[in-house]
Amino acid sequence: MTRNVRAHRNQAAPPEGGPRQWSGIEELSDNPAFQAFVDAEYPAAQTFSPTARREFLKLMGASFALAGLTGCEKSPFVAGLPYVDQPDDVTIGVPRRYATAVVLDGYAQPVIATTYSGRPTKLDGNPDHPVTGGRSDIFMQSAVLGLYDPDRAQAPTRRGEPVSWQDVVAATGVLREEWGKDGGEGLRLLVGPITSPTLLRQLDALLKQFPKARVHLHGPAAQSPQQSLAMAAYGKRVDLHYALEQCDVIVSFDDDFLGPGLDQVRNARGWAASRHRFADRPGNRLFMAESVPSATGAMAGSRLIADASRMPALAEALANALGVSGAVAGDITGRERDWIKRAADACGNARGKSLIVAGSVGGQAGAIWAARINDALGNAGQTLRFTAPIAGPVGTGTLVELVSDISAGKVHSLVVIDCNAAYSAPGELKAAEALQRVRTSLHLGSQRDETGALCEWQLPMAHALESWSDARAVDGTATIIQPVIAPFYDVRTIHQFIAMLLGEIDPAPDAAVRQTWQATFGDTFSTQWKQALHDGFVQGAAGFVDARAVSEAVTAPPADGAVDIVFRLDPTVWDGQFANVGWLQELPKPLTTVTWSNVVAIAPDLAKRIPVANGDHVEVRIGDRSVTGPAWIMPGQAGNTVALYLGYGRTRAGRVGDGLGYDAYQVQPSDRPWLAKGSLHRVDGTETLAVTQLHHRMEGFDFVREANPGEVAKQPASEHASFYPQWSSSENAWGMVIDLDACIGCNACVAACTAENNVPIVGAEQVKVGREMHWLRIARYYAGSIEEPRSHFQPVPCMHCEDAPCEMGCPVHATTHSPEGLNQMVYNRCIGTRTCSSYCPYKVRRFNFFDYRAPADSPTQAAHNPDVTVRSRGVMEKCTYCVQRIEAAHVTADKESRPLRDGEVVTACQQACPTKAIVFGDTKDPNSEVARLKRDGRHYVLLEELGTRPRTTYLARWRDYGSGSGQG
Amino acid sequence: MAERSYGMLGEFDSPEGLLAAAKQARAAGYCELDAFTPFPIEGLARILRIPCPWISLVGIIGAFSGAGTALLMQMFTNYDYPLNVGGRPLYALSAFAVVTFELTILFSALAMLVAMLWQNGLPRLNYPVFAAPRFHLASKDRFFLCIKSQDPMFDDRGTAAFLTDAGAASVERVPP
Amino acid sequence: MAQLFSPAADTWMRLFLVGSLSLMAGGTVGIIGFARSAYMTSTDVRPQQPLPFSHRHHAGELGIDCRYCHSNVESGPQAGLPPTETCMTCHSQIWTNASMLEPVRQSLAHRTPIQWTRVAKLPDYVYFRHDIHIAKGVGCADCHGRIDQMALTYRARPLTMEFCLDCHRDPAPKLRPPEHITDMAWTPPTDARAKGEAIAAHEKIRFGELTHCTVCHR
Amino acid sequence: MSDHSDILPRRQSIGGIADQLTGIPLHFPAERRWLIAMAFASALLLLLIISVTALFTRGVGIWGINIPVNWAFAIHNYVWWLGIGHAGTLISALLLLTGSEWRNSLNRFAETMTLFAVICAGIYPVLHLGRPWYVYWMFPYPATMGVWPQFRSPLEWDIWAVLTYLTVSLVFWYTGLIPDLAAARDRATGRGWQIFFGITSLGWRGSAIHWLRWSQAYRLTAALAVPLVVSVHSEVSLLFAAGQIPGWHSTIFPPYFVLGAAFSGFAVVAIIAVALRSWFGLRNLVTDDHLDVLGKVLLATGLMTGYGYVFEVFDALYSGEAHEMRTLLDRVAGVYAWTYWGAVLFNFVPLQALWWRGVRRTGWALLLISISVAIGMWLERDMILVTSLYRDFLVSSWGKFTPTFWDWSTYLGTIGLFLVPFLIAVRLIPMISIFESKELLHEEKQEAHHG
Repeated sequence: MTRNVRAHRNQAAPPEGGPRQWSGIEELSDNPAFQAFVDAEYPAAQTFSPTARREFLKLMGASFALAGLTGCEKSPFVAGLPYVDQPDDVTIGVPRRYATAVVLDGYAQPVIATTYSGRPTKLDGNPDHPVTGGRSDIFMQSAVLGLYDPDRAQAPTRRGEPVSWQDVVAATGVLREEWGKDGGEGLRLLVGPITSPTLLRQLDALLKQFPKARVHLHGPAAQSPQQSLAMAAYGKRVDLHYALEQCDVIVSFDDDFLGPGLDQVRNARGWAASRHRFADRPGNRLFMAESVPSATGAMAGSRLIADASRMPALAEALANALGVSGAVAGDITGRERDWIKRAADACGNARGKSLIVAGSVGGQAGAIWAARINDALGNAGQTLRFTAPIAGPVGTGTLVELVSDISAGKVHSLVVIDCNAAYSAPGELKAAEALQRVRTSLHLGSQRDETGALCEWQLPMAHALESWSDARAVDGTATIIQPVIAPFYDVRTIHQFIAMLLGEIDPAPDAAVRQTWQATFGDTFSTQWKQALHDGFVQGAAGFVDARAVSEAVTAPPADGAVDIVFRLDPTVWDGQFANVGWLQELPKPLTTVTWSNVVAIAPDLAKRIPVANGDHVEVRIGDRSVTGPAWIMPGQAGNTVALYLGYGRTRAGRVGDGLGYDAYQVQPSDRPWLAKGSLHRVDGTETLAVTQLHHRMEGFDFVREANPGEVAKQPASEHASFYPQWSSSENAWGMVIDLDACIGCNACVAACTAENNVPIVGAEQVKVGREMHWLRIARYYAGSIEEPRSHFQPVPCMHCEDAPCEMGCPVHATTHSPEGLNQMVYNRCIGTRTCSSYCPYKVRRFNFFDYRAPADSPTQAAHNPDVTVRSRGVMEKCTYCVQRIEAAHVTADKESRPLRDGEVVTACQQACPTKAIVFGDTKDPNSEVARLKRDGRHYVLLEELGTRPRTTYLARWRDYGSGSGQG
Repeated sequence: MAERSYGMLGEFDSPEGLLAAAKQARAAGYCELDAFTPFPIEGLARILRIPCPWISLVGIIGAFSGAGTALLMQMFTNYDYPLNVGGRPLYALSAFAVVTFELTILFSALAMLVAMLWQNGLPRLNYPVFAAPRFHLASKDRFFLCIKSQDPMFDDRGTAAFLTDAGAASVERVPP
Repeated sequence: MAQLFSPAADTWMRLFLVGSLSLMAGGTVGIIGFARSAYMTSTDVRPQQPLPFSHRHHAGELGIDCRYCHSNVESGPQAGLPPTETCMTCHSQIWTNASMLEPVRQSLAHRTPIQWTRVAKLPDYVYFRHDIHIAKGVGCADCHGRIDQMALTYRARPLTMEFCLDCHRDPAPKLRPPEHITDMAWTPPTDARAKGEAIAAHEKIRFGELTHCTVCHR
Repeated sequence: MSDHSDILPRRQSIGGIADQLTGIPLHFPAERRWLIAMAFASALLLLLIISVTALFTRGVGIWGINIPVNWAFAIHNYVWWLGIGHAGTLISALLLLTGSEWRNSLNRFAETMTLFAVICAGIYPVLHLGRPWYVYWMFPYPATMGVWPQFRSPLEWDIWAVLTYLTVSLVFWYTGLIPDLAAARDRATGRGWQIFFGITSLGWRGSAIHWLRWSQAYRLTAALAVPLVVSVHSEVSLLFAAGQIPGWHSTIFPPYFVLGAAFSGFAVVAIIAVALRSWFGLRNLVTDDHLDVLGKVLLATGLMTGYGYVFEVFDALYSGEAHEMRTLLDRVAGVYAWTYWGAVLFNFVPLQALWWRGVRRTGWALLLISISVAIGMWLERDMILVTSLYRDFLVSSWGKFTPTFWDWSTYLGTIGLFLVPFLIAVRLIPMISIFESKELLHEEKQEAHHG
């Protein structure tokens, strides 16, 4: 992996570095010769408006080929554009990688960015980083598409009219004088959670200049228990850090710690590490009490279904069972008692090696009981650690206060920084109306979103990949964010903007960041700075602090008749900020496989009572506010609990994200944002949801197998009997093993595959007719009753069968078998008979029923991986085991005349998987990881009876201790 | 000899009449005979001593060449660019059987059609007998016996008389 | 009834039958041939270039090594068109004001690339890598022909899949020792196959695996 | 010997038949009805042209197909048409060899029907391609790519089978047509007709030696055509049976498909027979006896197809293979059970009426039953295809299929593609074999004469 140490100088317009050639292209874009070339290469370009055209030209790297599929026509002559001066360290066509970070809710997601001729095309976790260890989640994988979002704000506007940054500077100058008069009285800043040292420093400076100004914090994720509940449980502001890798037993009260979010990768890695310590039994036990099914619940060996409002009572009951003083076992049902007994026993035997976690719906009571149990078990400091809050700023006001101040007329200037309050504020606050009442408002954001549209000034913000900035990861490790591409719109970074507010005229992009770290690094700055840019992070996480749980005994509020309404952030578009990212919209939600919309999740028997079916519209009423959305019957959901998913119903997200789903923020109460009481009833209207999997029961088949702890034996290598003579295989025989016990269904692999292999987005309508294009689907099965099912995730890529039925069916040799055992798909030979797909027993092949390619003028073209052909209409496609990576590795090895090493070829899905559930490698090498797993006791072959001899095989799931061979 | 006619055409109104006449002609020693009928008449060939045709032979040859072509083609294509298709054998005779069978039939059928037309000297749009005024009835319900002029015993008057005696409803001379 | 057709009609009919049959046969052969014609493979044209660059002069007469300008060829997939700077290394000294070189000076002055027309361009779905071919003993001339004799550059080989397969099926006779990679005049020795197999063995070229699809198509 | 023991009424002259049959093209009797039919057919053909244009410009996505059901109407209409195309050759060839005299009045239009049905079938493999403009890659020609077709693929077999079947049917049809064209030529008065028939009849003059060679060629071609017919639909069935998909992967498929093909084919023959004889007043040639025999054959093939149904069930149960049984259950009780029961209903229920002689000999009754059979077989093809694909092995890949407007328009369009040339053929060539009818009549007369 080549890290560019000199990259930090790129944007200061030095002669060399990846991004340099970008500006080369920018200069090009007005050159008639180049335009002629572009018109020849991309005829669509002629139809653009001048501005669109200019952006487009900037986007199209000289070496960027729009890979279409043509037959054998007369081979054409096309233009070739050399550099004017080629950077010494640039090799044309060879990707370059930079260590940097993207930002989610203010926290750094440390990444390695892969760029081709200056175009970032793929982000993966930074392997050296303590948090990700090279693994990633769907948000990290998809961040690159945000860069090429065609609906990004591209130039400053004032009341919708385009203006220049000079105008902005002028205007801020005037404002500063005004603020200066009364020390910033009436000046307010609205920000999301911030970990960036530079930004915090700048804000402090700003507050020093204008002492009466005030900062308000808003962000749906910022209200998560890690901030607010910890206060209640420990009496001081601390962040909780789970050391899952050390846990033998985990008990969760509706805390979906394996689910999507900031901590997912870290928690998943930790959990998997302890879970798979032994070959013959699971390394830890997971008890989950939950109201709404979640990834964590699916992984739990013992899962208790209880309404959200029951959580505090249950936590208290467990505390009681473990002898925590003051805890009384309230009235709990038999099933609950049984679950608590087993959990208590397990915890009792794992003092200091267990962990009790409580989710947001449990409220303060839940959090406090969990904290006290952990103290009682001596887990605090062992499996549960504390740090001072990673995210700032300190001493801020809330959105509620801001709105009331505005209503009270105390605010005349409002600066909104990367925060979409107009959309994501609880509906009852009427934040949008409040915003409009402010005299002067400035909005800095990457999109002209709901908030930006309401503000007087909308100022386009640079994407993390084009910014100089810094941020901290969830463990407090700081990353210096370096640009991997020069901005191709007229944008500024946050720090440049704050610097303007601080009075600078034209601040350099990296000045503020350098200033911060100069102070930190002191005189060893230059070396440390280079080191930090090279590594992608600054050594040193936040130090641990001690914390004792408050000793009060809180009793849960008595349950009443009303329905529990649980608010969840959407698993793929999160709080709504990703609504315009096609990749994430088309990712199936882990447990429902719904795409392009959110749903109102209700329990099966509640659905029977109303009655409703999937897609029927239901109205959820909380207080005097109500919202209507499509119902989804969620097997295993608590009978009296309804789940609403935030992040949809956006109106100014862009061409992709507008008008999808319903807006749950409308009914979210500002005082209890995660659990409310309300009612639900059927209203007119039904819609067809775009789901990728229609049936979820295993119908008595054993697609997903389960093994009992301690009951597995090493498997002898079985020899396959066949009438056919065996084909000779070359020195590598690629294969894949997927551990179903490790798969948490997080979709990171699917997102990574989409990014790596130019998998097209087809849209809701096509998904509805069953034409989604994902090469890798995560099959989701239920076993057992619909009220209390056990749910499984099973990633299904191409099996690369040795005796592949699909190959036999192709009349033109478009799909054949390689000596290395790959089931090859040759797009440019395919004529689209679809016989291969008809014959495929696993139905892993995908077909371009229409031309699904992005329009030639779309910036998303630039996100394409040039090493993978972009498929045209009428051809079949499927998982290739990332053959482009295999071949690249071969070339490298062959040039050094040496065999490939184990782990030298890593597929995109494998690379992304946070739990190492996917292992790829050479099955011929007996010492390779994949070969070892194929000998594992839990190893099995999907649909083995068909004799297709797949190269992709599975490891069975562990059953919980003592659960016998119950469900399966 | 330009005046020499093609032959003498005798018209009969039933197949039986034609057959009888043909027998007599043979008995009388005529050997250059031909008959024109609306549908095939059983026994006529024997009387006219028509040699057995070799269409069937051509058919068999066609069949074998078809099978050979198909097999060779499929073998060659797999030899020329050997590719592992689903682990199946490179020369999968069982799979090649279908195309082989089809081509066997195809070649054989075409060969026989061509052979039939070739032997019959068809297409032949202009032929002397068409000049005979009543010949169009040969495709309706009349049966014609023709004694060709290259027959050594042929002479216009004598042959005409003979046909009339043989019971021909009408006798006409076919111009060359 | 009278004759419907004149005797000539038969002649015409036969002519027609024979004619149409031979037309079909000829047409098929013709098309197959045409697909390989210089026209279809564009091996017959010297495309218009912004300036009349002569490989014959530079590579032939001056004997500049290919890799001096196409510096990418050993390290990356593409050989790379030389950046303007490379031209100017010499032409800032010699022919400094030759009108022929105006485009080069313009390019440097305005920092806009010289827009060449690519002579050897493969389709987008073909992933050809120069570096590995160079590393394994495939000479420039094998695909590009006698560049050193081209006043104006043209496509010397058809660059069809057939052409690639021809070598991928049996590389041995075509391989050459590393020192001769850019040698235009190199001719295979009499025992080319033996020598080539020696090279292949040394370079660990996997015979028989070079013709499977994903070697070139992904 | 009484009249109706003969298939053809003896009270008609050999010459009469010639005039009557050649009269149909020469002095067309049913101008108005023909124009109406032609207008209707052309409308359908236009629909096809529109559908295909949409298809080629936008892609197969305009159909309802998806993953897993990526074959639907295109393929099952292909099978259906090809099946219909089987009756012609069967009637002509098989019955010629077995010397069944009743074929003579039916074989000509049966064969003509075959030709156009096969053409309708033949276009589908092209239409259903994702990139139809590369269809020529399925033929073995020395490409600059150096790649050849893949001869283990049933789809590749299709191309050869269909083209062979089309060519051989054409040869057989034309060989039999030559003498009749000659007859028409000799009856023709208009110069245009004379030239047309003159050239197409290749100057046939009914010479004894020609007749001899002709009959040999004709009978041998027939002998070839019979196994060909059987092979073609067996091969088509392999398109499914070669896959491992439950409900397809069965050895019963080849005979099952061939019988089904004959069944649907005979039904369509019956439809045309009844229609033509009432249009052109051919009751003297297409007699009630003919319908009677047709009815019997229809009944027989129908029952054999029914056996296929029964065996399919047995096959699944006997296999004991869980997926097979689930698919079987799904066919009779699943979402698309209506296609299964629809097929059973239309195919076999009205069919039973054919046990009664009276029904068999009534034109309109036979017509209705035949139409029902045609529909039933269409449903069967749909059932076999969709119910197997939409739920195969992995539950997670189960899908559904809903045909779109374009699915239907393409299908109806091909009916136009069938009717238009057929109607034209009716105007151009004798729709009943003239010389064979004469031959038959002559034999009958002789029998009567001798005793």
